[in-house]
Amino acid sequence: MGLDYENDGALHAKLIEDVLSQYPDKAAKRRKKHLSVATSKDEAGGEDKGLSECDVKSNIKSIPGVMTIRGCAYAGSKGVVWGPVKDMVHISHGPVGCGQYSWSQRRNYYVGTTGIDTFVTMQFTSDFQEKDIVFGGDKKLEKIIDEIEDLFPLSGGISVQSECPIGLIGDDIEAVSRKKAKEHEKTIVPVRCEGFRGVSQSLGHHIANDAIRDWVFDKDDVAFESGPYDVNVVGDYNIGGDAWASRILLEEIGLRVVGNWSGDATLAEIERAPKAKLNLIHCYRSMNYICRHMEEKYGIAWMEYNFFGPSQIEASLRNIAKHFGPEIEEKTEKVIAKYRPLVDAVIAKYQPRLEGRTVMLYVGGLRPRHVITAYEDLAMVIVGTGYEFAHNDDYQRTGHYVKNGTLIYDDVTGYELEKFIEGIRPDLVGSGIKEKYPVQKMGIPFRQMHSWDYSGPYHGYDGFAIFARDMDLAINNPVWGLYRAPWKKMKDAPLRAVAAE
Amino acid sequence: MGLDYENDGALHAKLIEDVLSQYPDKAAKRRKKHLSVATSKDEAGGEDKGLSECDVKSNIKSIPGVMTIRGCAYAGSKGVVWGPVKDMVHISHGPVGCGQYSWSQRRNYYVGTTGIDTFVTMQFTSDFQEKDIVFGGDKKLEKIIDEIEDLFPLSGGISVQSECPIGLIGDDIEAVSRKKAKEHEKTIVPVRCEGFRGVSQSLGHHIANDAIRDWVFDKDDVAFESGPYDVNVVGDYNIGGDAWASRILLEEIGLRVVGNWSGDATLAEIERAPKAKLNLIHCYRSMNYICRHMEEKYGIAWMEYNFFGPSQIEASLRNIAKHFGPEIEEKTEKVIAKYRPLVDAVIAKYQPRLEGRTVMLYVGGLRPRHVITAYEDLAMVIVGTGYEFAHNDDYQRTGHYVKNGTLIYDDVTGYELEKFIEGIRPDLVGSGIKEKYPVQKMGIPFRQMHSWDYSGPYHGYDGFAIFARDMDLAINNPVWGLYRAPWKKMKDAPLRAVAAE
Amino acid sequence: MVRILRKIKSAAVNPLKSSQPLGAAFAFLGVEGAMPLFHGSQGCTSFALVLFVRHFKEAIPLQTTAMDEVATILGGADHLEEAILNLKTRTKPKLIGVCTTALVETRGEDCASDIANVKLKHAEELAGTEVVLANTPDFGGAIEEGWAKAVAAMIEGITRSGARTRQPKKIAILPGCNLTVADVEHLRDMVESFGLKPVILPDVSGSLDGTVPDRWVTTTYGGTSVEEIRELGTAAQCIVIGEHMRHPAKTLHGLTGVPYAVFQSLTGLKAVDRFVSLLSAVSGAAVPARVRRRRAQLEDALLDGHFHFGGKRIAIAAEPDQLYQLATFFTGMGCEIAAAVTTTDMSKILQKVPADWVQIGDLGDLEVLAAGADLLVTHSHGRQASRRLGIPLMRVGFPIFDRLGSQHKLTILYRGTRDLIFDVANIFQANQHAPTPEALDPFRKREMPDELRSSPLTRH
Amino acid sequence: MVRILRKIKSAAVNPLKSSQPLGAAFAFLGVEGAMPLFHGSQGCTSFALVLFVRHFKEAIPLQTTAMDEVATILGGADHLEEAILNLKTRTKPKLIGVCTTALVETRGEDCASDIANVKLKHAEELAGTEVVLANTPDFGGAIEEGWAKAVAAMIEGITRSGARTRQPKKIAILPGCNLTVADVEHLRDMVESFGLKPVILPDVSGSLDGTVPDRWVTTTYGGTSVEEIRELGTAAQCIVIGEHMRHPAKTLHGLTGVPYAVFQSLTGLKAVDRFVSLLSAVSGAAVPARVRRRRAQLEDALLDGHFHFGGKRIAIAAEPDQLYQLATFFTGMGCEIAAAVTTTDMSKILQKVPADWVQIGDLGDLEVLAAGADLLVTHSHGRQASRRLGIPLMRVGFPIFDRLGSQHKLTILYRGTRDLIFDVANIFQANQHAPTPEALDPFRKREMPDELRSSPLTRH
Repeated sequence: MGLDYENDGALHAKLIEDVLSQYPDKAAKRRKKHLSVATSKDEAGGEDKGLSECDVKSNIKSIPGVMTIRGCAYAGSKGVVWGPVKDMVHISHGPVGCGQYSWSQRRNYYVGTTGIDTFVTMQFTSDFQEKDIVFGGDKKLEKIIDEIEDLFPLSGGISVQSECPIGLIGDDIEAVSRKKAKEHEKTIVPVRCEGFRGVSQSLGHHIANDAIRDWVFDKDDVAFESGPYDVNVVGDYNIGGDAWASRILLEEIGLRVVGNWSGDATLAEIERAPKAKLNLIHCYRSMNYICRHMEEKYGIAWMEYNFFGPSQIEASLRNIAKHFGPEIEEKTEKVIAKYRPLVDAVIAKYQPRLEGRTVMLYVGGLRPRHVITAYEDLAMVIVGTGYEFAHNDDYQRTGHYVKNGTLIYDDVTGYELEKFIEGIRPDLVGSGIKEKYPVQKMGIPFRQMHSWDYSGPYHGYDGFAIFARDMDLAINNPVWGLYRAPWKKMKDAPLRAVAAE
Repeated sequence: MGLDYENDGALHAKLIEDVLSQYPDKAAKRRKKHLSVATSKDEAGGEDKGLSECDVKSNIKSIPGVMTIRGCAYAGSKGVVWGPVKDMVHISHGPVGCGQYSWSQRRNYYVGTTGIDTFVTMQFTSDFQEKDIVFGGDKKLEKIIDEIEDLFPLSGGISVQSECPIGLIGDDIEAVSRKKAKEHEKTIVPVRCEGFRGVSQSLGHHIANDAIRDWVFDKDDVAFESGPYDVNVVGDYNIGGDAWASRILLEEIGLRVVGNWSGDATLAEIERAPKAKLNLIHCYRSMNYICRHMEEKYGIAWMEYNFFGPSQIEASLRNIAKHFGPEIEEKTEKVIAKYRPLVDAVIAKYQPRLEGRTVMLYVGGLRPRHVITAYEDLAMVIVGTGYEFAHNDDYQRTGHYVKNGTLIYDDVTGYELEKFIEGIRPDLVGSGIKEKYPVQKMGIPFRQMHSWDYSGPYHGYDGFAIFARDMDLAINNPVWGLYRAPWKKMKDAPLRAVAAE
Repeated sequence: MVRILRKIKSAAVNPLKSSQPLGAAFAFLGVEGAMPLFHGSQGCTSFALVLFVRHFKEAIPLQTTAMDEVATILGGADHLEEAILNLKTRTKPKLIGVCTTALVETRGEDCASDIANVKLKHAEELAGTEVVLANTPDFGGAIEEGWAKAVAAMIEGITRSGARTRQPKKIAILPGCNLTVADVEHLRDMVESFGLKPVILPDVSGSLDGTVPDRWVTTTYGGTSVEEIRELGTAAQCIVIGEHMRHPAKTLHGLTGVPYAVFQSLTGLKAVDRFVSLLSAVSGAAVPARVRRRRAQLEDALLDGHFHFGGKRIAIAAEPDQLYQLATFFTGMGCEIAAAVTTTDMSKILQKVPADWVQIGDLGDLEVLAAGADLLVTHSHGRQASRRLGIPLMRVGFPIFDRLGSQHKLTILYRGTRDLIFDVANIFQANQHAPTPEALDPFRKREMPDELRSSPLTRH
Repeated sequence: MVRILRKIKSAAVNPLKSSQPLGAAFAFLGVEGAMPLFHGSQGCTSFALVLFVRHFKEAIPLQTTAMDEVATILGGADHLEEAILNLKTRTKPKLIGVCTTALVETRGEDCASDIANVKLKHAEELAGTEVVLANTPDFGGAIEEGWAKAVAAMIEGITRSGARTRQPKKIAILPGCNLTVADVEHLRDMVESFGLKPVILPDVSGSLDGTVPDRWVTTTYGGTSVEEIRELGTAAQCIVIGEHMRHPAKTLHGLTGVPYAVFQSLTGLKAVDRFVSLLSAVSGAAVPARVRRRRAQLEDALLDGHFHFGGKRIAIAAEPDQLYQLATFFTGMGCEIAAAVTTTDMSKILQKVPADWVQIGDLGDLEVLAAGADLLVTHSHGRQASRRLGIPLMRVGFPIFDRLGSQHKLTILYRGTRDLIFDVANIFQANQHAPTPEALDPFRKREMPDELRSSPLTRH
């Protein structure tokens, strides 16, 4: 599968120009570096060759008064990396706001008894009051840890996720964590992910990775019998069951998934990770740090993969299998063959309804590139894509995915995104909840590509069937037929006098 | 317990006079016979002495254009007697109206898997069309019986409940029933309860009783090992679980309830009834016919009892026990003693909230008399009562219950009832759904005394606690404090200018 | 092309349908000072009354000729006469609406002449009271037919015939029986906002709307007045809502020449746009800001809601026009009609239902056909099928006795469509189930839908 | 006398509370052409924005000063200045509402002077744009406090002070944050029906009401205009809804002398009667027929509904004024408040809550205290407690992200009270359980309530 098409690079360049012309000079200069049009044609199978002009400037701090959709370090640590570790209690340490705001924003599915041995969808905060700010919160943190031990004795451990004030008031959460870990004989992980650190959630990922390295690895003797086909899946947060759909495939080709970071994960899975044979990394952006560390320290190789859509699934499975040799490779071919009729059926059903429909993406993590081929497997066309908080290596990786002329935007503002959408008027926008309602009000179908809009999984073969159905439901819903762009509507509407039947 | 009070007979006589003065002479003369004031003081424990003027004229046909709340023979048979027999399919035979109207109007609770072996809350009709009227419905009935056998093989039998047209078009449902009963080896009971027969649902009861006699008894060899303490509870329809609450008590005093007619009953319970030692009759009106028949034919004694409120429960239990001798009598005293603390607790809690509150009743069956003492056990006062479809023997039985001066009304019209309520303005009216909303709109608390208003049971000790709570909830709900009689409201309302706080 | 499937069984198991006289009585209840009178045994009246009361939670005027055994043999004319006279004397109604039942229709009584005789014999006594007759045997039609017959009977019996001077702002509206009290209120408000003067027949919003009257009344209070019915012929335009009201509109047209427009549904953006356009054209007035605003709110609801509807499978059992109204609403939001069951095959609207087939049948049929659906849509008696199938139930139609406020739900025009979207989307949201790892095997999952297709009622 | 119980734990487990800046931003969103600006790291803004969007399902304008590590060390004044100027240039708002967050408040920044400096320095540039400040550290108060502070800040910063000529028909209304969009719309309609001219501050009905604007706008569209805020002092009367709005009303009174009346709740027949009386007195107009009719409909709903409420045990967790509003509603219908949990002990209204005690706490506390109740009443995060306890949940307050149309639910005045009655009665009806023979043993039954009082969270 795959698709050959080229986007209208000239139009896209013009759109960038238009957008920039509205800014004051200084801001225009700054924003210009974040916007680009892909110019070199993608060569299928090319390994290292990125798009020359795809390296937009990225990971640069946001501009005050120009709201983007980025989060903060706390979001990266608590919201992304640590939050899904299901048998730990994660304390949002500081005032109540951060924890309440972010509660249940991500659909990290899990198996377990919530409130007994599992805590993902619960929310814990130290709810700082003025006195805690003035006199410091360490004593309170100690009490809270004791309370949690008392209320939730079956929790596997605790993490302390620092909010902004912690970094300012001189609290020593590391000392508290060490003391209480000893007292309760439990893992307690202090994380210095105050929101003012870094330029987006991205630094929070890094800090969270480092906390795993410093406060989890090599702490206890891990009783774990490792085998030759043990792999860790790293950076799959099990949104809508993604990790489960992926695990099925990996096990079918003969591997043993001994850890899934961090969707549906236990602390034990993280502790034993260094005993695995290979790290399979899904979300490169949020978890590459710990993989690099494990490679350095324990000699564990790591490999990226992509389980969105059959083309990438097949390529990734084969790539993974190659690492383990002929026996696994053989099984892999059988698995691929087994699912082909399913894939054919899905494509036969949905391609006629989706072919040639254009898509703009704006998401975080790896999705701005990874999902592209899944759309193309359905003969859809990606006209633009961009990341919320990518680094340059993300954009280099993107080059392999995008076609010539594709519009690329980094850390885009609401204004820019709206102008691009208005200029291109794609058939579908895939982005986040913040963009959902403005885009829909423009009369353009939308899917949330962080949370799968309460659907999912989208990984694996099963996920592809769901993905295809969801895109069809979004694009072909009859309400779009009722709808005209509101700024055009007022002229001829309302309601010409049509004779009643 | 019990209560000594006298009602304002003069006021009540005046109300009757006022009401009658509004009628044309002929109608006034007819209606006069249905309205009365009890004049002789009730003597506690008096066995046979009814109230001399309590024998209002009753069981007389209704007047066209003067709607009462009476039903018809079909209502008495299908709605009351046969409908609750849970393992039978009861076909409302004729057009769709009757069955659909009456569907789930009574809350006959049961245990069983609806649609598999139990059918009480389902509704079956032959849904006559014009052609069935013209050409007769016997063929259709045969097909329907076959379909039911096919769809519901675990049904224990079928009854055919005739609607009005059946009696006019000359169908021979008896022949169909005989034929199909033989064919399917199942009990099939034709019931000639066309709505035009009789003056109320009462004749339907009689017809339904006769159908049991003619189409169920003595049909098969009943394999049943009878014992010395076997009793049938007859005429308890298990509204809100009443029969269950009664059975607990009877079993506690050492009896075995081998049949409960017809709440939660199976066909087998009816078939084996002639093997019991005693028939305990709750709803005298609807089931006395079959008890008299069993007395005549099988020599089974029958006895009325009353399980509403502790005074009557105790008296009834002792009366029943006397029939079985010292052993049962001893147990009975233990049971009464066991429950006394519960009774005391209920009365201690609710009497202060209910004492002296006045009640008017208008119900069917036995309740216009039987529930009186339950109210009096809570120190409440019955100022008026009446029956929908009573016969003279009902009113004679009522004499033992009511106090001097109590207003008595038979088959009352909406107009009369409203005038009485307006004149007396009781603290509570207990009647049916048809009366509920007009009475409430008068600003008077109301409870449904047919269906227990989705509550219950009211029988037995447990039922007394629920009864007391329900009356308290109805009378003491704060909304009555907000409410003034609407015809008075408009004068001083709306809404004097009251300064806001 | 939708196929209309005949009844599967001779029996009705858990019938969907209520019978005709009830529909006729319901329509008479929408007239001020009216008293519906069932001509039959008193049981029918008592039962129907209870059902009305349970549905509306109001005092309902309904009377009976109380046919007894003797009358059944000798004929009911005397009972009818006595009932009419007693009613006149005691409650002084402005309208007595006679609805026949199976009993007198089976006897083949000529109630029309009976009534004509009564009127003749007691002309003076009955002055100020109209008596009209709807022939509504229980063994034909259902609520829609009864409702429409009663309206046609009132127009035939009361409306002054002949060409009249048209009042340009006066609009006659004949709503179907599937409109709630809130719908009728809202409809009037909408029409008035164009400066038009609607006369709605029947108007249940006045009579069954949950108010507390300021005095004890034994007939209906509120509703269309007899005088308004008499003067219907001066309307500039008649608007009909629901296919079943075409016949009364034709009757009016035949008598008085008032032109009519039929709206088969007023639910959904397009249908309402058409209606609003007509009002704008008839009145010559621009669409008021308030209406435009509601339209914008509906647009937003369509956007917010469509997401929850897409791909959902809906099983509906309702009278024909309500079936059409709801089925088009659901398919307009991206749903599929998994099952459509209705009461009778007499309505032309069935041909337009956006489904592969429409089954004439009962709730037993619905229960079989709905297996695997995401939502059941029918009246309160669908609650057991809902429980057995594990599929949520949206209550519509008649009767709804186990919820409060069903008459205050809006289902038409921009706002009613919006409310429907919210209601349904919230049912879906309340019944969402997260996947489990076990449910994810793609092959197993795809075999499931068929397995689901069995229920306690499917064994034929 | 109600006892106010202090927090049980140091931790908050499933917090009930949202923090102050969100409340302030919410209030600013009720002003036309406004842009709320969080002064802090961009994460707060992003998170709060997402939560707003999930609740309202609308595009929400919200901006950030994007404090980074350097600004955290050196101070945020430059970021604040840059943000204000960028906003002014790009979106030309009529109002920038600065809400401080924990970050700048912990640093002890003097944002008031910072803003004064910016205004001074860029007076010309900023002409036509008001900038007001609400000091709303996350570590104090909750939504109510933030909302009230923002309103007070707008009055202090914008309203022209000094005694003014009163316009006799003009009424200033300061609604609490517990009113929905539908409530505000309905409130305006009610006040206007007396011939009065309401100015509602904030007015979220214009800005968060689910319409589709006719052009792309980056600030709020709709809402109170800045000009209206400036001229608040000419109102004849100020009406306050909710105890937390007393402070802004006092502020207005202090600046301009406008008298105020506080309605702690507008839910329930008596409270609405008082409100209607006041409107009648102020306007000199009789109560319109439409309002009387709604009152009658409410009376009827009270009758139909009370039966379902009597004796039910209700567990509520909400902000103080909403807790009072709902608790009085429920006890007025015959319920008992089994548990009352609220966010802070700062409100005087807590003394009036009709319960034995009010617990300051979280949803973890609610889950413990609600065991055995018939209904949970709190925001969407109560859904898990509801499932674990097997007690149905009625969603109120903020956030409600898993249902559509929550802003279109009416909760005040005659109609809103009626709707609440229907909603709750229907929840009860949907959750009725028939007794089983086993459940009937009177003694066993009476021992059960205590056994029920255990939950996963009670082990302390």
